[in-house]
Amino acid sequence: MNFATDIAGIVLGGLAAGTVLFIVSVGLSVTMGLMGFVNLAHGAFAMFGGYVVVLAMNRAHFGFGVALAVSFIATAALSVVLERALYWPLYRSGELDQVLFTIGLIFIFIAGTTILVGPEHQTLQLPAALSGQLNLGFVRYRTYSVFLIVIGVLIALGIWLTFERTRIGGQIRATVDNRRMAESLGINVDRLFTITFAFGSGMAAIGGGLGAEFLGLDPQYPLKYLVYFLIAVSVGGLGSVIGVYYAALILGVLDFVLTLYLPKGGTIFIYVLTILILLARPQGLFGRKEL
Amino acid sequence: MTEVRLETQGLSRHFGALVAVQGIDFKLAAGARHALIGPNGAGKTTFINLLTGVLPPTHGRVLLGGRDITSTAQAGRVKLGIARTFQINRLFRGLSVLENVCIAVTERAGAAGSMFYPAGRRGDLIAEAMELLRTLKLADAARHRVSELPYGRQRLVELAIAIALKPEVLLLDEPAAGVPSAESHIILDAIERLPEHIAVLIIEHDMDVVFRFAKRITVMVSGAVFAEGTPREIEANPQVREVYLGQAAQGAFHG
Amino acid sequence: MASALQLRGVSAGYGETVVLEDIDLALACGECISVVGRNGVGKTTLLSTVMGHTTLHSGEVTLDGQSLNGMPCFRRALAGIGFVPQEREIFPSLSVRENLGIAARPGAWTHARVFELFPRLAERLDNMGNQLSGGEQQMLSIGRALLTNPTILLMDEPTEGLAPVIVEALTAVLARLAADSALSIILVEQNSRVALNFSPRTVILDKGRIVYDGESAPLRADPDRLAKLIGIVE
Amino acid sequence: MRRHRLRWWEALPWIAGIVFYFAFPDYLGFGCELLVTILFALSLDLALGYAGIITLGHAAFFGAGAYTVGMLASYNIWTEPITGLLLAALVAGAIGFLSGIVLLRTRGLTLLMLTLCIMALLEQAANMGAAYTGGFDGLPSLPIAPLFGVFDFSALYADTQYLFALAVLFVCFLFVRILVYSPFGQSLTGIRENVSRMHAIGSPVRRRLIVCYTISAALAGVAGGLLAQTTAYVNLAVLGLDRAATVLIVLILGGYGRLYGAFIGAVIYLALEHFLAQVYPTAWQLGLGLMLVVIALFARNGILGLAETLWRRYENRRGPS
Amino acid sequence: MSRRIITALAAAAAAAIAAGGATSQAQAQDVKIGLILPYTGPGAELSPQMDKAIDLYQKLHAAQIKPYKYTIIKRDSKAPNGAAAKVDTQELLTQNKVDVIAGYIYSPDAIASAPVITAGKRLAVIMNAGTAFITNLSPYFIRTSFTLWQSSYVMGEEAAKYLHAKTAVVAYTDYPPGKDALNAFKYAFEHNGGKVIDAIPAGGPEATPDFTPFFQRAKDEHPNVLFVFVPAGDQATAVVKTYAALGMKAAGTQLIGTGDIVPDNMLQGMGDAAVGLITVHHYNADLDNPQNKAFVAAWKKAYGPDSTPDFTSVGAYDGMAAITHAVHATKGKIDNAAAAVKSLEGWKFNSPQGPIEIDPKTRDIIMNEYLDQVYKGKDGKLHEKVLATFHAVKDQCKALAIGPCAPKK
Repeated sequence: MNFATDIAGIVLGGLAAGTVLFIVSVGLSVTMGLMGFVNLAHGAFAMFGGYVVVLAMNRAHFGFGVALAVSFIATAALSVVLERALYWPLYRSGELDQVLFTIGLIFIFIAGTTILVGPEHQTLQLPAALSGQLNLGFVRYRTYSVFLIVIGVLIALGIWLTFERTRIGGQIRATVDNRRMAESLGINVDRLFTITFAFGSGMAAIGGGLGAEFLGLDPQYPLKYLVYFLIAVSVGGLGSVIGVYYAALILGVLDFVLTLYLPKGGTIFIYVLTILILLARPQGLFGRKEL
Repeated sequence: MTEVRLETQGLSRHFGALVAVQGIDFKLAAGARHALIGPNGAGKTTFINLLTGVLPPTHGRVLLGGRDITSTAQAGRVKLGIARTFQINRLFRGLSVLENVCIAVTERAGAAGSMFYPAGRRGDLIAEAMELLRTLKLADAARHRVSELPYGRQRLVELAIAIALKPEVLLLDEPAAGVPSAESHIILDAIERLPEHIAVLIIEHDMDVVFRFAKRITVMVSGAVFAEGTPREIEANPQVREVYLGQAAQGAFHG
Repeated sequence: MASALQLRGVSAGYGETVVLEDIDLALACGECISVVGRNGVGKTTLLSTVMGHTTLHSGEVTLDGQSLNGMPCFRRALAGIGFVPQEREIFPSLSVRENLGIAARPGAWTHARVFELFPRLAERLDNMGNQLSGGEQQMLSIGRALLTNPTILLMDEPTEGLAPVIVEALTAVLARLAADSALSIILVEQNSRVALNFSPRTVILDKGRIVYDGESAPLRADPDRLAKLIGIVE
Repeated sequence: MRRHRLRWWEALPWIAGIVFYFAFPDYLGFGCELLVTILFALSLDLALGYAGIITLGHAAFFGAGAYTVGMLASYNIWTEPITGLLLAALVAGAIGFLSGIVLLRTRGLTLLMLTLCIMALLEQAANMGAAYTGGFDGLPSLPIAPLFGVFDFSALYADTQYLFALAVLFVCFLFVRILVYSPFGQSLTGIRENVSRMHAIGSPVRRRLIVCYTISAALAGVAGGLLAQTTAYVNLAVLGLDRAATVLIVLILGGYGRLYGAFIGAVIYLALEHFLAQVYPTAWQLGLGLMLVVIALFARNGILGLAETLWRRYENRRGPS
Repeated sequence: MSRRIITALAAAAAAAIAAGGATSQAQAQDVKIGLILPYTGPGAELSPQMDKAIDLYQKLHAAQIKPYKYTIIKRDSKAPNGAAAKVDTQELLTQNKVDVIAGYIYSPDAIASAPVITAGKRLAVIMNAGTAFITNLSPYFIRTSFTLWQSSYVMGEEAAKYLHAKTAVVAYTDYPPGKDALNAFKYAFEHNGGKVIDAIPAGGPEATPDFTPFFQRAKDEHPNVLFVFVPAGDQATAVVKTYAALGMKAAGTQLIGTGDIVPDNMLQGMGDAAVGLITVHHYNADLDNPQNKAFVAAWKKAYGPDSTPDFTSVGAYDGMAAITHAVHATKGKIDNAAAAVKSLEGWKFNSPQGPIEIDPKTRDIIMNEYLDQVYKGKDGKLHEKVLATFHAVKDQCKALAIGPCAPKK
């Protein structure tokens, strides 16, 4: 083991962890940037998605890929129902009412999961092809990490292209820039938000499914990782896809490096980093708007 | 020659490449009634923000009574006697009219840091606030929540808060903006009754108001002083008319 | 001629403020009018009220006989109102291409037609919105509105802050737009020379009310009367 | 301006507090928890409700106070309860002051995240210093000296603790009440209602915010110290997000920026949680969650806000007739 | 055939006759048991395993319980901060007037409740909380679960003796049980000639960290063994998977740990990655003794073939056995805590985990520890086989009087 492979290992490990953080958080960033809605329950959709994946695989014996797709659709559908029925009336409320509402929603998700599935931890068995180690030529590394990084790049690229190259992506960015002007051009911002919300929740579901292997999955999920999602979003900058991607990867790699070389510090680094970044750039690394 | 209260020397403010205010030399005499007019985007509000210390200037100085206050913060300038109103109401909407004014009176009296007696016990401050409301004909609304008043009377509260600071220099940013014409006279009457020793600088679009009120007018265009003089001089100045009709070559001032 | 847009007894402002009082104004199909007045008299508010950005205190706004009251802004846009706002409001994180494209709707106005009108835009397609000069931003703002294929175009001080050469070029473009019989235009202008030359009909606002609604020609001929109406001189 | 005058119904909470003592001697442990939460929520209300400082890290100060009392008692340095609380206030206030200087430049989500991270840092520090703080296992069986040297803190029936906590809450409440109706309190309200106007009337806004944040932190420290004394126990959880989020929810539920929001919110939230959990220990969160969602959807500014709206509607209907 | 079962059968028969004869002299006497477990919050997934064991004990031993009748009052201890558990304990004692308290999954819950137990004078049976010094905090605590010192100490010895390891890296969850595990392992390992070259705190107990950086660090240090303690749950699965994924075995580092990294009810979810792991624990579901065979069979019959009891279940099951013993020994006066505790000092029981005893000096459990290895059975499922058994292991922290484990003066 030499220094170069060490570095490679660090980078790969950090990227893999950051990737899952990105996939879950990206929807939160965009919906918060678009509507300014403080959706603390975002992690609940990730959990819901994770459960769909695990149950689909363990009980209905779906393949991993199919389960992820099913989970995306199911979660997006659920989120649309909730958005139209419950979120919608709160758009004009203050952020504190939104906090109250979304915390309540988290409680309902936790209790609902406990009642319907049970409080136990769910395990996800990866397909054989994704287990074990992969020889990358310069280093051998765990296959699933490499898989996650590749998937993460594809998803980031996909979302980025959607954001940058499609009409709806342009409409989303335009609305984040200047909502009133976007509406003045005939863009239905409410519908745009519903679509974005559904997509963001679907992505969270995929993140929940992909991360279940090492983040675990139990009813406490939405609260356990809430802080990490918020950190990714605030460090990246609201409404910025690229921002969340870089923030998640930077946090993933730096956290990885620091825990590797200074494990006695525990999780202290991630908070120190966040504090320093936010004091230097209150709007986040890539944000334009004040948070 | 009256004494100069407020003066700027070569005052400029850039926002990136944009020059919002450029090299303004301006004098406001004690007890002045001075209007600042000019088309949209001329930099009038930016100028006010520079005077009050909301924005730091890129170049130049601000002097109050001969003293350089360029680096004095906003709160410090208020203490030295510069007060302002806003183009769009900035009131404590959830509080009563009296409370709105009391907050300002208390702050001015230096009592706002006191923690251990109820604000209601400072009868002197409340009486002062009530007196002010009476002169502005707001006494009957003293106990009403600001948000329940018609907009015209809210504008009066905006004015009352500024007067409560007992300023030497009062900067009024479109005091009658947004008020239905039927109500606008109450604002104008109030402005006319302002204590004489206060130097007043008013930004206003309504020329009736300007000509009725101002003894001196400064016209700003594209961030610079375009003309200055008595109302008669300004009215007679064909270039000013051109500016207002948009027919003067505005580009010249960008050059 | 049937009136495309009509305001009846409209009083409006922002929140509780009252900026416009008792406005009556009708615009026929294909007609162009200029609205002039000093700043602060409610010109922008007039356009905002048509667009649905303000609080309507009383009165009614109709488009092709259909009431717009209570209709959200984006539906008004879809119903055929195009908007060129005062500050241009280009989306800074979108490229020129995207600024034009995101809200484009099919119709007589195509990208090609817009580029023919503003060749400069075609050269700067890949620049970001915040990298444009003032004049280019204005072209983009107009092009963006045209591509939504409106029947009524609201333009708020398009010449403001532009160099004379650009104003001249823009004036030519405005003339071409005015000649398009399918398009009604309300042009808000502080530059009365541009305004009076733009349309045969001019509306003058003062203190939130219409003080003149009639032909432009007499005003062109009598600057003193114009100055009085606008309220610069007693 | 006469809002500061006492009204007859303001005696009700305290009467209820004393009645509770006699009526429910078996619930005094829960009662202590309730009183501590009310005090904690009250301290948050000062920062969030009055000065508009949105924080998700208020447990930092609660925990600082709890550990001050806990560590002094655990190492037998200082066990007197009243002065213990003053020391807790001092330490928490100092941390509030220092972090306030750094943090109160920012606003909104940034401020929220920064307060959260400061709290997490303290939690991690307490964990790393587990040799002194007891870490996750905490400092057990804290010896708290009898009150006035006479009244022992009984472990089984929390009667002394309850009355002590009630008295502390009463004193702190009086302090907060005086504060919010004072000129200083009024200027805080001014900052919340319109900060740019406060600048424009020459108010030293940042200094006021820091002072307010420090006082709020000190009160949170008292609440934390009180928890350590009434339960004779302190562990890492006093610094946790759980506690910070719960108190925020309690306050929003009750209604922030109102003196009694902390009371209403804490009573309803904790009572519901406590009794639902007895009836249905595995899924009581469902009921609690539903209540929060319903309140958020149908009330603006919590239960007190809802009550005010209904009251005004009733008055208006009654008015014309 | 175990004598115990015969006695049990005899007792059951006698009870049946007594009941059938309708001459029951002994009025069925109600024993109220207050059960405090985290039904919500991070510990929620552990509670059902214990609840099931408690129900199963009553079902299987209805005869022995007679003539007494158990009423179990459940309370949620919520987040593991001790606060809710303390109020629960207070209210169970003062409102519900329970005769005995049981449960406590998390140590803070037991620690915070200790003064209340002492003041309330009731027997309290700790069924899971593992911090060693807890039993010092109240004279009415007895523990039927385990401490980390028991398994980790043995693992430390055996890492040196059985596995002939010279160097070890320890990765532990950064909270008291983890630190106990570290200290116990290190003490035993280094007293047997090994050297702990690095001790890595790997995150907290609640959120599952990414173990890769910690294990990467361990891998780079090339120890003979990597000793890991994490709380049984999501983290255990992650540990095993990360170990396999980093290819540490091929690099010459054996993963060892307490049984927490291979909890019975999650073993199947770990897949082949777990095969070959070596752990020390006091229980696994494959233990080959008659009590366990009966216990597991009854469990699977009651809760389905996919459900498996684990060490938390056994702690609860043995706790119920202790209560039953005390109830009978005190002739139903179990609310006399001093007598109840006295009856349990030196109490011996043939548990599914093997013979156990309550240490009369410390009121803590004395139990067997097993050196286990995971293998893949013919049924395609994962099982554990016992490589070595260590009899009557005491809590070494108290035996060695280390730190807070030393009895209070």
